Amino acid sequence: MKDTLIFEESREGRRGFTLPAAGISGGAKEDFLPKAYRRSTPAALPELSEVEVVRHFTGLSMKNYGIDLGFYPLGSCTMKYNPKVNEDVVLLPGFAELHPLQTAETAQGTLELLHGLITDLCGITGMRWGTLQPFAGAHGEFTAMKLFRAYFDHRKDDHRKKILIPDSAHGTNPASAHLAGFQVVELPSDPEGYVDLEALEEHLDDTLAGIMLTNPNTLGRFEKDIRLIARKIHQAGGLLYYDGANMNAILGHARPGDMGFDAVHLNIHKTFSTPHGGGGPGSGPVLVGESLEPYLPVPDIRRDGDTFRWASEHRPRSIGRVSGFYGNIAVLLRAVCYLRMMGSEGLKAAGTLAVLNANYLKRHLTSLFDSPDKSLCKHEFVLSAKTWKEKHGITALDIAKALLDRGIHPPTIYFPLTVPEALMIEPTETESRETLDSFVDTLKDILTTAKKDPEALHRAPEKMPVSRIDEVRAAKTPILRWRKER
Amino acid sequence: MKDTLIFEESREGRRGFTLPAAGISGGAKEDFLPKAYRRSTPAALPELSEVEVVRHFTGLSMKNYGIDLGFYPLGSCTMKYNPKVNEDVVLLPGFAELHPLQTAETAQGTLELLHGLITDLCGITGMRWGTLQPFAGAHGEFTAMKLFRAYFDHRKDDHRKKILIPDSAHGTNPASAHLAGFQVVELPSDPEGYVDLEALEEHLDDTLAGIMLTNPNTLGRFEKDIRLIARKIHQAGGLLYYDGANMNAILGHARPGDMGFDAVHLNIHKTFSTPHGGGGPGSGPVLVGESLEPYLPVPDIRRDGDTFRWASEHRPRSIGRVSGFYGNIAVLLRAVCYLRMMGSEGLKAAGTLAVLNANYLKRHLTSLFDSPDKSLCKHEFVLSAKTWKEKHGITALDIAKALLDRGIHPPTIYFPLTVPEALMIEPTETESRETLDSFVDTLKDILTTAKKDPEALHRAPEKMPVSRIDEVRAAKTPILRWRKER
Amino acid sequence: MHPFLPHTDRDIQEMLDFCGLQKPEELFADIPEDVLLKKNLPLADGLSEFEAFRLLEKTAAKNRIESVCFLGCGSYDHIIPRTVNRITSLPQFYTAYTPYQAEMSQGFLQAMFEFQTMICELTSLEVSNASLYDGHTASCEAAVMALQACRDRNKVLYAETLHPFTKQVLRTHFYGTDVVLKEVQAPSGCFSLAALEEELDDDTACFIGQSPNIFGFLEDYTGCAEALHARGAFFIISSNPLSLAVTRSQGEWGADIGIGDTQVFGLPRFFGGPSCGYIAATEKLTRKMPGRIVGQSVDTKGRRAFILTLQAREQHIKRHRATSNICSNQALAALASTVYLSLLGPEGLKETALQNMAAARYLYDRLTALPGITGYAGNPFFNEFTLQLPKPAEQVAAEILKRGILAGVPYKTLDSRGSENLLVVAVTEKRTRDELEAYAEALQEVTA
Amino acid sequence: MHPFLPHTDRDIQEMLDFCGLQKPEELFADIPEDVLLKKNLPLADGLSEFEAFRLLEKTAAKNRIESVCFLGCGSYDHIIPRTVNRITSLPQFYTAYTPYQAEMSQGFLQAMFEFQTMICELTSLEVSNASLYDGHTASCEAAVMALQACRDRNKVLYAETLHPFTKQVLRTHFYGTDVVLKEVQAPSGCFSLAALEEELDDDTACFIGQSPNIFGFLEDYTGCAEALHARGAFFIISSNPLSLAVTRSQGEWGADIGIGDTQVFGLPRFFGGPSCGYIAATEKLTRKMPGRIVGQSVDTKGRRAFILTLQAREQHIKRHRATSNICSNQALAALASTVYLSLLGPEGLKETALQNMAAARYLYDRLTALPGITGYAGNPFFNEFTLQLPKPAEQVAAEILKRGILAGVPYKTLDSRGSENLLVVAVTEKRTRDELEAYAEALQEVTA
Ligand SMILES: Cc1ncc(COP(=O)(O)O)c(C=O)c1O
Ligand SMILES: Cc1ncc(COP(=O)(O)O)c(C=O)c1O
Repeated sequence: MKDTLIFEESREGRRGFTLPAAGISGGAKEDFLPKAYRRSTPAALPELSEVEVVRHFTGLSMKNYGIDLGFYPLGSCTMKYNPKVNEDVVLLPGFAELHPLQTAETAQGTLELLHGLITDLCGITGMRWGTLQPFAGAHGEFTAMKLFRAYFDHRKDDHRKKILIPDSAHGTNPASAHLAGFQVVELPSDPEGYVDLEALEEHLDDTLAGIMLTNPNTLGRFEKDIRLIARKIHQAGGLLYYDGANMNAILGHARPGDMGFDAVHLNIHKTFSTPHGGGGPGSGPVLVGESLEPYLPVPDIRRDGDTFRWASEHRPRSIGRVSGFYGNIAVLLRAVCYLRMMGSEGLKAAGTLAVLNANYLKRHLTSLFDSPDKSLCKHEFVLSAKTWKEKHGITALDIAKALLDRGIHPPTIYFPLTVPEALMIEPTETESRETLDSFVDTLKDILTTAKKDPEALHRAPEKMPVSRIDEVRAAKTPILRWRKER
Repeated sequence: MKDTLIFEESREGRRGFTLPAAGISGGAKEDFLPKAYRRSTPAALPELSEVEVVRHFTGLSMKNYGIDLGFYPLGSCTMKYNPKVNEDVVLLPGFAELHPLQTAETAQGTLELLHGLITDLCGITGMRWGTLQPFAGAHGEFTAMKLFRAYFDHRKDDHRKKILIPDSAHGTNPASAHLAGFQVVELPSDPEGYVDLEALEEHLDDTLAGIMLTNPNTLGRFEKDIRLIARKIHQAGGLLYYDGANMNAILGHARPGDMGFDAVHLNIHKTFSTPHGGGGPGSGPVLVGESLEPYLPVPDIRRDGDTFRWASEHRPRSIGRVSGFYGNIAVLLRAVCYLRMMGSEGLKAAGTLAVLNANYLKRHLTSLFDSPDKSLCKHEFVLSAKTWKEKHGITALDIAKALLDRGIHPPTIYFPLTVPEALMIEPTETESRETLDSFVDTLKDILTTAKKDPEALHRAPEKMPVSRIDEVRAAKTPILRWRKER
Repeated sequence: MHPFLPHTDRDIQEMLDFCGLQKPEELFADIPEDVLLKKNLPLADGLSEFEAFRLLEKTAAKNRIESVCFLGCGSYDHIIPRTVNRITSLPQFYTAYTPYQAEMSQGFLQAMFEFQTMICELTSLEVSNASLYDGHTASCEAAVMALQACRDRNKVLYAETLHPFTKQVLRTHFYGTDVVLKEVQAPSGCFSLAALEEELDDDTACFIGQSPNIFGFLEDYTGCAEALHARGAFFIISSNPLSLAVTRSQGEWGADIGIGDTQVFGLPRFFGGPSCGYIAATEKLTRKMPGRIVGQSVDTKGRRAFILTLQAREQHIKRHRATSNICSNQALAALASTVYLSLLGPEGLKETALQNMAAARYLYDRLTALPGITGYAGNPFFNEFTLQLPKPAEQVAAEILKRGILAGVPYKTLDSRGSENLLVVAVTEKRTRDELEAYAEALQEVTA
Repeated sequence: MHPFLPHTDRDIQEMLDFCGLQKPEELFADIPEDVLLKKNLPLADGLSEFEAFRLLEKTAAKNRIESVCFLGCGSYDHIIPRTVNRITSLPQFYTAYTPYQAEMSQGFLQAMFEFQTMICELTSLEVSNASLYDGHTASCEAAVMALQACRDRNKVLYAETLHPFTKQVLRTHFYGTDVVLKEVQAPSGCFSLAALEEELDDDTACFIGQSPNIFGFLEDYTGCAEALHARGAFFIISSNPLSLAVTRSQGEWGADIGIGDTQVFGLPRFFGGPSCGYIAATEKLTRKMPGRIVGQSVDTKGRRAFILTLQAREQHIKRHRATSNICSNQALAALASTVYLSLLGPEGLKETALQNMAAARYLYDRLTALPGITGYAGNPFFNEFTLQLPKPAEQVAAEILKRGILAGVPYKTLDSRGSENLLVVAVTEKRTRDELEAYAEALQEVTA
């Protein structure tokens, strides 16, 4: 396989695509443009024929891994199977060619589906209404924080700026809260990731805006005291935000709304099976309870009998728009199709089997890493390679790289930060028992090698297109674009 | 990557696809079927979930090579780029969902295109009319032979059973002629593959049915005496058939009709860019001159003003139907799109550049294999590794296998049978000069290794999922299906 | 520059220079003057991708596609899992050539080995190949196999209830050879052993039957294999392979060769093609098989590996003595069917077959209860049946089409000698109850 | 069994056994009784793939898609090469997660490095990231960058001619913070340096302009960079990147940050998303960049390799002190744009841009020649312009829609305070001359 950049394959004068001859004869000139408005240096884009472009990117695809190639137990990411039909759905011209500024009368199909999706997501989370605008999970978090702000402002409680976030939380939580204008206070958690109730107590004052939690928590445990926590926060005048990245665990079994949360974001690209696309696009709808509904972003979608329309006038206290148009619609439509196929029973079964798979794996694996732990987890669990590091010099990173050579995408590593040498494993419900068994065997094999020939693991990966990459160099002398001179 | 067969991945009770609930309540029973008509042993198909099926076949795709991955200079096969738009065209519901037994009135779009395609192919080959029914090149050959038969029968010349075929011809030529009821006589050819005119002379008697030729010939040379040959055959009462597999060389530059051929088959999956699909589907239309037109297969497509219809009544002497319906329509539609995009100029340019690429490569390569040969070739040329075999024990097969490891599909080897250790190279026009240059470098590198370390080449391939495969064992104790017992 | 032609003007000039040439025309200096084409090809000017697509899109819209389709007779409107096309669209599959270089083609070779296994399973026969052109031409290949297996015979019998197009293809195939084709009468619309025995003699190489037959009815082949084998003739059955999920298979009827078309397994109708012919046979016919066959072997390290095998049968070795002239086959279509069968599995396929059968039965009962409409023959059927209408079927179908329903295939359009009042109706799992009711209503109105 | 759930009943039982459990419910024993959901989720019953697709297909048909579309304002109807979707549909790309494991993700990482390079080239700026959500939110990220780069300032200026939705997103973004947003007036519909200078002070962190602006007109930023830089403020320009093929780029105007949306590069309209935001900046702002950045490095054998870099900016390291909260971005859309740009190349892109410009100019001249219709502002434009109509634009557009033409965006639908007679019209290379003429005719009739 060639290792060249597309720019290095360029030859002056090649074309990979041609346009219809211009209908406006003699029109295609720069003359319209006064000199001052003209570009002076042309953009050095590559020049290739169609087949060369196809080969370049098909070749790149061969150097990439996706769920369709195998197991992807990336904790916190819910890498479940992406149903193929969803990809066809969004390419229907009725969806793909709809312009965002068409009138609502000409977009009834999509509006109906989006309205139905909000309804379904409310049903799944136990909330009242929501917005589909946020483009990703972090954007949903940020949106929810703005809702908190508006809520307090409207109550003239604008001194409430403190947001509590467990130390095990995903980095986007503190970043979103901070960027939304809040002060972040880190809450300690116990070894199983549960909220430290005593520490919580200390913060229940009138500067408290609220708390950002995920449940099951980052270690995959269900926060049993959640109702108590909710009561305490509410009594102190604060609000509760639910990070929905872990929602897959409790689909059909429990709902953030019933736990006492005021706002929820969902990761459509995790829980609802839409492909992650190598980093996005995702979608991060926010659902809220009664208290926050007046502040939801506009435009909202309203149903009047059989017709659907954009509406803003009923939301005078709205925080406004969070997305240029209405979010990642094509991602949301995939989720609509997924929900129609799963239905109420299927979705609950997905939750059950996601948890079954996690517990099955956990039973197999905890004894390899630590003292056997027979307690229940939910959709994921976290192992620590601390002992392996101490005894054999084998880190979580080494284990991850060894997995690459064995054709499996590694778990999330070094997250949460509260667990040393963390390996965070989330199998999801779409994996078969055989896949889990073979993962166990593979890990055992790696750990055997760790004892016998630790060097072999330090050398991994050896079967990938490249071996370990110098991260430090990348960050110290950043090369972030190609240049001809090089 | 897993190496299991899909049957070995099966687990009882899994399903990869579900149906809508049956609309006919209580209906889905076997009761309708009297016992005597029922199947007794179930077919042991595999049982997998959707993601498992997707992973199985995506995994298999990773063990396969296609044009989209790189150079494919497979002589006689015209492995040119397959434009992506063609794949979308055929999936348009108007094409994909059309039933072959719909009335002509409801199939006007497709009939119009097919009629236009015959017209265009006649223009390209210089023939009068044709049929699109044949499913592949060999099927086209067979069809043409049946036309010959009908022609002679109608002239009561039914003792004419002798078909002349050069010894360098593709194996399908003699096979098709023989299966169509003719007696095959092999014609010797000279070292450049030209017809031996003296030998030809011997066969010009009243048992002669005709000759099957390709021009440029199998060695990539243009048969300069073609008009003379045609005159001789015709004078002897015979007919000429043109194997269109080599048509790419002369697109826009010369036409079989003008050379004197009576029938032509085209390989749509070669000359007209349709994908080869790992062995098919292809398409092998047959175009004919005046003499053979009355015998063309039915149904024919006729145009009446602006409407198109199936017609058979005007062909009382037709040989009948050669395909169940009307051939590989979706393959033909891809060719229609290709021709619309290339147009008259583009097609001619394709011919020119195919020949330019071949001559450029030939210049580079002949000196490596034999005494430098500066004569013109057309779209392809044949090298012989005879000297390499004698001197270094390196065969054409060794060179081919060494190319695999270097990421290039090898040329056709051991064809034509008239050239020892043949390597038949056809670059096609869609390859860039850089690709050709790098192919030359790769071959040079292999030949250097041949001298220094011939064993290394015997060991090749080493980077493929498997090394050389035991062909003899496969044929001696054939295992042609999976069985549970194994 | 054209997007499919990577040559820049400079490339062309430099490459010509290297070849010792000045102008591109010189590349064709070896073509005699009197053959060299001096005018332009009579083709329209080239279009951009966008224009070409638009044009074809508009032309496609001139076809009238109806979502309620009861047409069958060899091409059916089944549900196609979306995954099938996703797999066949993988570039490593669809842009590959025939897997001559086995080490670089293990993916396709293995898939074809799996296809062969599935075909063997469905037909209850031992050997299959990696596809033929279609179900019709498969009958020719099967007959040739039989003829080659008993060299001294030249008679091929076939059932009157064979698809008329298959008969036509057979006639063309053997036209001009010494093979004699003979039709075995089926006056009741179904196979009759007595009629077969009347034609059967020591010149007979084989008998080709079809079940479900062209009228949709399942044939009763009791005693047929015995009768043929006793005379040293081969028994060939062509079957819609979906029916094999529930009905007695070719192997179970004692056939030597099973053929048919896998269009029903995940292939769009495509106005008739590409579909994919299948063929399977008993082990002793292995070396008479036409077309590509994939075999299992080992590589130099003893690992399981797949390769095209038994090539000694094929034309590039055997030349005119090859068992068949077939070279390119329908590999990608066979891959689609392999994916389809993998997704459905045994239970899914059986359920599909049963749904087809139940829906066809339901519609048959509904329609034959209408005044003046009767079923054409008495045998059980799978998902297709034939009605005797009180009016010409073409006329009835045209009327029903006005209601957006493709009512079925008027038998006369297949066979000009057939009765004009026969309509062949196919019902798949895709048809909803509402559609069946709408059909019944329409037929009632039209024939009233 | 459900096709997405591979567990057989036996699997479930054996796995439960292994976990020391009897029933699946026990897996949720840790959920307190008062939280455990006792009823079914209020969702419809599950459908098969076929039914779900049909349902969505029918619903899609309730949208009214017109092939003649003059709508713009941030989403455009351009020609999309068919190859783009073929590449983004490759499973190794679309089913991958963020490339955390670089050795297993070199394909996507390299493609993003190429994307970054292309964005730098187009904007004439030095550093780009691997995408943002969209062009609107990109303005927030850019403003945050500027604010972070001059810690003591809290004022963000933006042009009145910014897309009203961008303004709304900015307002929401900074709501509840101490950042002050201030609009720089553009009474003539175009940027005015004088107006900027009026607002510019030492609290100003940046000014955000847009060119082509919301009315389609190109802004004249002569002197703007100098004015801002003299006050220590950053200059941010949002641009339709297609316009950059011919018009003066952000870098060429002296901007510090260039933003926009690559929807015009190979992305369907999709009712607004996914599209793909881009951001590029001068080198000194590198470590203030939001989102993922791919860098070039070497592996242990010295081979060139790509990896996510400068992660110290990101939330998973910096937590609440990160430069941005962005985690998932629009990678696959960025890949589509990279493929698009690779296919078109510099010449193709320029030709596209010129065709857009010429067609827009032609239509503008045609329409403004009609009685009662005038252009809204005087600056040159790219492929979009605004008309002052004699009637409310919504009414005119509704009338023209009856003729199958989406006439443009009534400005008032973007900004309720806007004049109701303004219509923003976009013309792309996809519009044929006939379509332009038909539009002119329709507008004449409707406004007559
Ligand atoms: C727990 C948690 N919260 C939030 C996020 C952020 O989601 P996104 O990447 O969609 O912005 C993630 C993503 O990894 C996550 O795992
Ligand atoms: C010269 C020649 N003739 C005929 C054929 C047969 O064509 P097909 O494989 O389409 O039957 C081929 C195919 O390789 C060929 O190269």
